[in-house]
Amino acid sequence: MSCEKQSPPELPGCQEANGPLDFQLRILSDPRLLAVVRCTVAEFAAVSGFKEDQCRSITLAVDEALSNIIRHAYNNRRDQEIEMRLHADIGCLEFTFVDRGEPLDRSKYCAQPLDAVALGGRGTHLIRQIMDEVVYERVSEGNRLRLKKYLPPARLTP
Amino acid sequence: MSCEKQSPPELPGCQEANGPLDFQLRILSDPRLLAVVRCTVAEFAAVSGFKEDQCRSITLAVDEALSNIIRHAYNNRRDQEIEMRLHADIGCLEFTFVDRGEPLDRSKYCAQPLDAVALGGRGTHLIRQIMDEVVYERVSEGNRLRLKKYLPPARLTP
Amino acid sequence: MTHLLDDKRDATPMKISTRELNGTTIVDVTGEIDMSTSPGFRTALLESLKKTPRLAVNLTNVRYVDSSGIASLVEVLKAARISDKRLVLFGLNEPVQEVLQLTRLTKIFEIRKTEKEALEV
Amino acid sequence: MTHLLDDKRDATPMKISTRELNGTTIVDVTGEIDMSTSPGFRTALLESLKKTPRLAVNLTNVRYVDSSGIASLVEVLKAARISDKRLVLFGLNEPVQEVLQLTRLTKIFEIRKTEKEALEV
Ligand SMILES: Nc1ncnc2c1ncn2[C@@H]1O[C@H](COP(=O)(O)OP(=O)(O)O)[C@@H](O)[C@H]1O
Ligand SMILES: Nc1ncnc2c1ncn2[C@@H]1O[C@H](COP(=O)(O)OP(=O)(O)O)[C@@H](O)[C@H]1O
Repeated sequence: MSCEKQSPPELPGCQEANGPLDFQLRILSDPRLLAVVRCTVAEFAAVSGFKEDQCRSITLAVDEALSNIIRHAYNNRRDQEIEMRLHADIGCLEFTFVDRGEPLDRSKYCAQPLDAVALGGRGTHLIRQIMDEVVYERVSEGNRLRLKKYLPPARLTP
Repeated sequence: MSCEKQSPPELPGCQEANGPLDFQLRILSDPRLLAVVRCTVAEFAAVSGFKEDQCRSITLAVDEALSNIIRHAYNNRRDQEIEMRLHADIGCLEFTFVDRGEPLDRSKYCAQPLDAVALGGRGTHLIRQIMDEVVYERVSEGNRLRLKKYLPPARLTP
Repeated sequence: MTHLLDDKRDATPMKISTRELNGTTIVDVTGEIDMSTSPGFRTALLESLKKTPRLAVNLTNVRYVDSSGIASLVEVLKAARISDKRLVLFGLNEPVQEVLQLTRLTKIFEIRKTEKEALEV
Repeated sequence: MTHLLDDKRDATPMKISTRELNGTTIVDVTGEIDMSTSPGFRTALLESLKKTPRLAVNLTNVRYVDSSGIASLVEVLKAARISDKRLVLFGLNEPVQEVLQLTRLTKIFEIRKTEKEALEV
């Protein structure tokens, strides 16, 4: 709780609550769930201290990442498993996605220039523009994507 | 997508999309995550066809159930694991919670009458009033709570 | 505004501030009242009540309240009755009204629509 | 309104309807445009475009659009150019504007604030 103190003396009741936050999801690659994940991510980012416009763009990046997994790693199959981890620590949000589908062809990542006439190729650009770190890895379980976003320094000190 | 057809001829593009929906969560018993779970549940219920006021009360019931697990099963410890499953099938939503804490003392479930002066005892009443089925079970992993809510029949046929 | 990952903020966004008007203390509450914020809500109301004969709680911007928030309100009502003070709630939107109805408490509290009505003696 | 678990509804809530005004077809879109709803969005716009010389897309009630929705709009713009028709977008709120900015498409589309402006020739 953040207490705005407009009237002296100070209002009591600002609960101490800190430490990392962790939220794990396991969903099927069903596009109908994207809207649910967006709500989860937007609120997780808000609870972690990000402002509304930042929550919005972070949510967009996560949605693009998930859509790409469904579309490209799983070729639009709706019954494949995706694991997600939302993690917040001092000043930083991290999202991890694990799938068991096709790996990323690195030559295609942000390969298409942002261009008025192209019909696709914008998802990876959006992810890269919004997030501070974007790491695609091949791990034993399959493909892992990690996205990191740092809280702007101005907001670290209230 | 639901296409409202205000102008003939019919607009195309109503995608076929059906079948059950499934969403699994694993969180720590940290009350800061309640707000995130509420967003997830509200949108999951909306995507499953429940109306706004129903989504709101379903979300309240889930929040009360989770709060009770944190407060009573885990005695307010914040570092214990809770698993949740959100499941939607034709006309029905089901929420399953698994914890490894203290089991429910059945003599306390809805034991306190709804009474103006009582300081507690309302959570289980709210859950029972809102949900159609409430089942507390002892399973090998610990305690399992299942909540079911049926979609009002009027909404099954558009 | 502080944020969650500092050490002075509880996760669910809730803000409380107080004002004085014609001998009534008005507490403006914003956000969601649940298990993580209701302890702060409760303490703020009880502290304000100590210093005023009339407490009006503005719930216009409260978009969620659960049974722990309701329990806090009941506790403040009890404290008000014991000390012969007055507690008024106003600006209840639908989610808040629904919870009060489900817990059968709509008639226990003095509830007003607007701040103006809440300030009438 | 149908619901998701029927067989004729796609999950993310999106609604589309069309109107005619002074020779312009106005498509009113409500909801979120993402991977699950953009195919319907795309088809509805392309079908409407076939039957009109001027298409105006009302995005006032679109609270979310991702790259698949943007791709649909680009496709409709291309189709309009090929057939020498006009496409106007109006009522863009912040989330929609932001995505167009991030994808550097704000100058490609004919964008108007209000419906009135969108209808001006
Ligand atoms: N998660 C992923 N798994 C496999 N391939 C991917 C993934 N994400 C992106 N790609 C590849 O990168 C390309 C560019 O992606 P993107 O910029 O999102 O545009 P689009 O999805 O419209 O093609 C995709 O066409 C695909 O080949
Ligand atoms: N998940 C649970 N695990 C263990 N005990 C529980 C659980 N949920 C409820 N209880 C018991 O039921 C009682 C009534 O719960 P409730 O009606 O929510 O009121 P309150 O939480 O205010 O006591 C609790 O005091 C507790 O003893």
